[in-house]
Amino acid sequence: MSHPTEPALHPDQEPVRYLHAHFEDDRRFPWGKLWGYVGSLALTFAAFGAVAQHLWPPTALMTLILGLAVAQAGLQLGVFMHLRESRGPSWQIAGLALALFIAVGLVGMSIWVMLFKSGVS
Amino acid sequence: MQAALSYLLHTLFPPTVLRPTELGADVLILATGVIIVTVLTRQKKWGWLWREWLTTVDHKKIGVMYLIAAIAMLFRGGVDALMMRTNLALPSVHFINAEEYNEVFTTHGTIMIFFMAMPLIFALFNAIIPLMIGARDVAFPRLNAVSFWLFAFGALLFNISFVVGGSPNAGWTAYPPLTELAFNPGPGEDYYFMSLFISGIGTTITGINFLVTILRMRAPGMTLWRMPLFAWTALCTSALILFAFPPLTVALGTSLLDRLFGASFYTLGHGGMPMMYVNLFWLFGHPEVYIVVLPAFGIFSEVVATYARKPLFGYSAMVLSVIAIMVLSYGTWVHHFFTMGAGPGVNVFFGLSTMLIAIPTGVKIFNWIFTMWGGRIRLTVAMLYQLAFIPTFVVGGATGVLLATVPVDYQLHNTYFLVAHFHNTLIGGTVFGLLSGLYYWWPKMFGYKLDERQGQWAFWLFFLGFWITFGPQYLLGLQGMTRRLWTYPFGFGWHELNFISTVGAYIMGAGFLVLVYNVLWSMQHGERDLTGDPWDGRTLEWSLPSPAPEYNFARIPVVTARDAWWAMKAEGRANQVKRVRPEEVAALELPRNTGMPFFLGLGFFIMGFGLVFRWWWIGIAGIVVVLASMLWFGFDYDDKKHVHPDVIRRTEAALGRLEA
Amino acid sequence: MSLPLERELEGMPLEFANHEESIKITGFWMFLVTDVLIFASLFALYAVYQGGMGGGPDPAEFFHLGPALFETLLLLTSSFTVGLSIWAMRRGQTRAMTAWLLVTLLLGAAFVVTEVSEFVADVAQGYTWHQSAFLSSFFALVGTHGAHVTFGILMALALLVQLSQRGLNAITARKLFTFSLYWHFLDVVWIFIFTVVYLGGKLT
Amino acid sequence: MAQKGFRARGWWKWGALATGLLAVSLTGCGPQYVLLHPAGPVARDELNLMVLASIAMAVVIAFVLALLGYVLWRFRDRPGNPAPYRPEWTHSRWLETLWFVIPALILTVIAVPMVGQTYALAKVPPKSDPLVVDVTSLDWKWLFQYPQSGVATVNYLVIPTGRPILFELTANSPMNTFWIPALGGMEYTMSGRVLPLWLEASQPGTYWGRSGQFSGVEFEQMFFQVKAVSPAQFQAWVNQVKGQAPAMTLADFRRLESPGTVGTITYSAYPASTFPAVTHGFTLDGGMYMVMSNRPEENQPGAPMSMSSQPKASSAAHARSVAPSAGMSVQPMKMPMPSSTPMQ
Repeated sequence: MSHPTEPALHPDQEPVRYLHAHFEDDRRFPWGKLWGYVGSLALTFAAFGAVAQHLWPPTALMTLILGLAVAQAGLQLGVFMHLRESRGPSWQIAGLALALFIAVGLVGMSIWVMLFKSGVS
Repeated sequence: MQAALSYLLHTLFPPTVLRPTELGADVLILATGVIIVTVLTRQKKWGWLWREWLTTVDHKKIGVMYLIAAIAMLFRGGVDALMMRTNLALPSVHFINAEEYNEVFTTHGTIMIFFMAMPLIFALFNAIIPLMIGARDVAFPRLNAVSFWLFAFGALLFNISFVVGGSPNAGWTAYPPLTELAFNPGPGEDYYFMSLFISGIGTTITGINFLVTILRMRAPGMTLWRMPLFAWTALCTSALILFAFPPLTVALGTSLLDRLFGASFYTLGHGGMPMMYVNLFWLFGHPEVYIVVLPAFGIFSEVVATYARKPLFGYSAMVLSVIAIMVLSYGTWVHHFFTMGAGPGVNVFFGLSTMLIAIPTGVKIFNWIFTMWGGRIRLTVAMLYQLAFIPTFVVGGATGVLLATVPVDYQLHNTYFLVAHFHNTLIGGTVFGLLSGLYYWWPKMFGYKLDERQGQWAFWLFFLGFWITFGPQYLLGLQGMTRRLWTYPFGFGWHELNFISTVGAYIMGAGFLVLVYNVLWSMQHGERDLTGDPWDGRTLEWSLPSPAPEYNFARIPVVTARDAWWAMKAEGRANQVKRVRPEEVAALELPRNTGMPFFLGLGFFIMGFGLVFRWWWIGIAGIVVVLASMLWFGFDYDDKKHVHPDVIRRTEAALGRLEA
Repeated sequence: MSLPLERELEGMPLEFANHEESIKITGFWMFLVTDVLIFASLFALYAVYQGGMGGGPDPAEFFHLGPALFETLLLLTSSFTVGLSIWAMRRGQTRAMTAWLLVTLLLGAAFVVTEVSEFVADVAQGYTWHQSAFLSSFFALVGTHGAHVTFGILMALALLVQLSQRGLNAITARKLFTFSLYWHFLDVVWIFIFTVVYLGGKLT
Repeated sequence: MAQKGFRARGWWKWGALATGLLAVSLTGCGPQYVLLHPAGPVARDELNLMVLASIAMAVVIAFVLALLGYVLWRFRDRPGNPAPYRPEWTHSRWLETLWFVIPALILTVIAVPMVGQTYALAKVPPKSDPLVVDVTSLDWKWLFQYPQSGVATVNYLVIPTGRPILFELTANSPMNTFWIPALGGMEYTMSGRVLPLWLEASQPGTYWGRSGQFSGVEFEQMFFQVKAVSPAQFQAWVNQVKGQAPAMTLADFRRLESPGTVGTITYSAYPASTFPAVTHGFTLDGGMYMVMSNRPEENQPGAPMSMSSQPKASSAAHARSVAPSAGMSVQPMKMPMPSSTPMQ
């Protein structure tokens, strides 16, 4: 079909064999989703319990529950959000990665800037 | 002596009773409106206007509408600038009063950034990007129209503030607490926040649209590393919009909640911090600088390669530096408020990050110069803007490094040095770039060239006017003149340089008039572009007829190299693209025109207007129109029109591109 | 040049098999990217204003963990059910798909009702957003999320109507898929609201 | 043909432009260039850094201009141009590395002292105890309070030479910046915060200060005069004020709070509650701050945050000047004249 000198096709028009691997297999029972659900419940209760029991000092606890939240977000993205599915490169992964990088910088540096450590002593 | 002169000036320019600005604007708007309505009615053009333009989803037409709106806004912002400069020409001039001056500098900044630079960029994106990457349209043609109408109605809402109720008057940055209800009870700031909120949604949609267009709709073979630089900068600009406009939306939204619904985000008595608004605003505001300047970098990269007849030097370095600028631009925003007292740690961090961003910019400058090295430089008007850009922008960048040097910024912050600096980058970078792009792509957009000789006149007036205006302002900064002063007394020694600066501003104004004359004259007498490739171009848009047919490409080209069209011409394959065999033409689906985007924008406009005046029922009516338009959008499955191959064959035959 | 290997497209989910619809999915992801930044900005406001009580209540006395936990469970479950809806859609089981979508919608509605009643109770106690910057940023953050959920419910309703009119095709499949992305995303945002605002509020 | 003729004209214009700019910049030595004539250590340090950065940047600008001019002249599109046409020369790793590294080095030259200076300027020199001046920007006037001696001034400032002055900045109005260009850089004044800034005058003289942050309709009036005098003269001035000027009452302060302009005023004393001592943290009661609320009823007279006279709506009136409240000892506002001549 293609001329020998014809260039590589655009990703969207390339054979989708390698892309197909990204798509979720929907032929069997959705164990993954079920475990994802159970896992997210477990993480939620873990965070809730840790705070209700005042398990650790506040700073350590905050770090712990933030860690649990990040884990749970990863779970949602990985299990439920079909993150890798796409035709062609998964641009959404690059977009989300950059968004998360900037979002973390935005929140963290805003807090830092607004501390007003003016420093004249 | 000075007292006498002061008295004379007062007599010549008495503290005004009439407001020339408002009155002039009223008369002008009314007259323009009457003329437009009369002409349309007498020519029986209302139906044509609706069918061909107001409901269009063709990216090329949307580009033209952006262009018209942007030029109109350039005029408005320019008149604002001249009013300011007139008032500052000599000490104690009361050409306009302080209130008017405050409104004028606010609208000047806001209009130039949001309603002139942004739409002019989108005009070129719309007109060129799909052609350049070998696509038939943008990814979301209807959303493209939505973007335009949100911008247009946002701009309209902003501009009617001059006529109805009062303009915003707290600067284009609108810092609280000056913009809080208690200090600013009039509707001006509501107009500001509301109109930017509305047009900001439109801009965000544009960002998504062009990002996806470039990522997903390139012609076969056009890998990212074969993309023209303008497409790269459009890609990065779109990404910047995606990340930068949300903080602005939140800053504007929270200010609106404060003003309209009594929230306490920035009210001091309730624990609010105005600096948090400033923080969010510049989280948007600094990337915004690159949103408006990166496309200019892209334009220059195309222009210099074309007119030097040489491929862009250091393509990979250029692309990487664009990406570096994109990422770094999120880490520099605090340099807009080093003097807030955030402490040396914060200031040093952001000072260093700002200096860091100068490096990729420097790389670009040298690459442009070395693109010319070993080339053959044709001094067209587009190229003149490029050549004017390099020194102007280098000076702007150098003074930027000065301002990034934290202790120096303590002295220069908010002075005329700063004013000169950012005009150097925004005019020298963005405006020169966009003008260069307009001269370059004008034949592609409209089918005729702009007259070169008149263009040179406009260029020299504009360029010299620019330096006469802003060169002295650096020195005024060193004399301690701070920005946003509506007048100043004798005795500071500021008047000489201010006078020169005002003269320069009028020269720039003359340049604008010549530019407009150039366009109007060329419309009648300009050289028609029958080849589609008047400049011996390098990129795919020049393989198309000027202007391109509605479907752009009868057959999508296959790209084999960077500077795809140049390579095709060099390999003698131009006709493979320029000629199409009848049997190669397939039926096409094109987006169908729709009034939905117009009504969506109208709904937002009604909502905004109602909320500005706290006429809640009008606001709710606007929201109902918005929701109804969105529902219409969701339920409209008949959004395509089918174009028969015969139609395409006929069109191509008429263009002389169909092989017999 | 025709699209190569139509055969390969078989087995690709409906919403991706159609080139144009697959582009819209990319676009929707990019919309979600902007929403990440919207919520990041609101989180930044909240984080900075956490101490800005200005005479209003402080976080520890203001928050009730019970309803927040209940809302979390509702949203987590609805995220699961919308996932099942997509699973059913890809198997072509339209009845199951619709049923799970309906369950999702009802759970979402329950979430909104719980949240609104919480807000009403707060306001009845005099805790309005006028009172302090802390409350302003709280209501803005949680309220923006709630508005997103409400909008999602409206989207799902419109989608149900379209599914009943047109059945499952590339367009409706893409719309359901993007709806599910939206819904999961709101779940992720809520996880952070629950953690930072409600649980974190108890730590201060 | 037209192009050729134009080119000749073009060079003319470039030359004229350069000459004009040079001529203008040669005037940059007069006393009105206040930033170039520092009168204190802070301003001097800042100027030194500015000079260093300017030289570095001038080198860059000159190099780019020369290079651009040369390239433009050598590779112009003219029949018979002997310069080689090399369209295949599209990159050079060596050159690109060079112009990545050299700007980085030049920026390092600026960055290193910048970091040091930024931290150094944040510290008051330990040599002596600084004079504390509490600064409040009001709509549209400056209030200066001297907690160590109890005197207060409006719209002018008297400071001793050779002694660091620690300014404690706050606002009772929208933000302003406090700036005395001859002495050093500016800093925001904002309600709800006290920000420190130190400056020092090394020689006696009359300087001027003003706000750099737009703050409303009378923003232009945010000028003040700074008189730097010898320590002995400063002490004499304080004693004189103590003996002769009236004391500020809370009612006086309320009048100062209300929007409007006044001339210069001197007070021998002021109520302690009109400026929050840094050591006491920040209190929002007592009406010290313009505690702004979006609810009009909370802004009525008598409410803790006095809002009795607000700036009018932007659309409202053309009368832009708000008359000073009655009862305030007002002298007509005199525009301070910049001067770097030492006081006699």
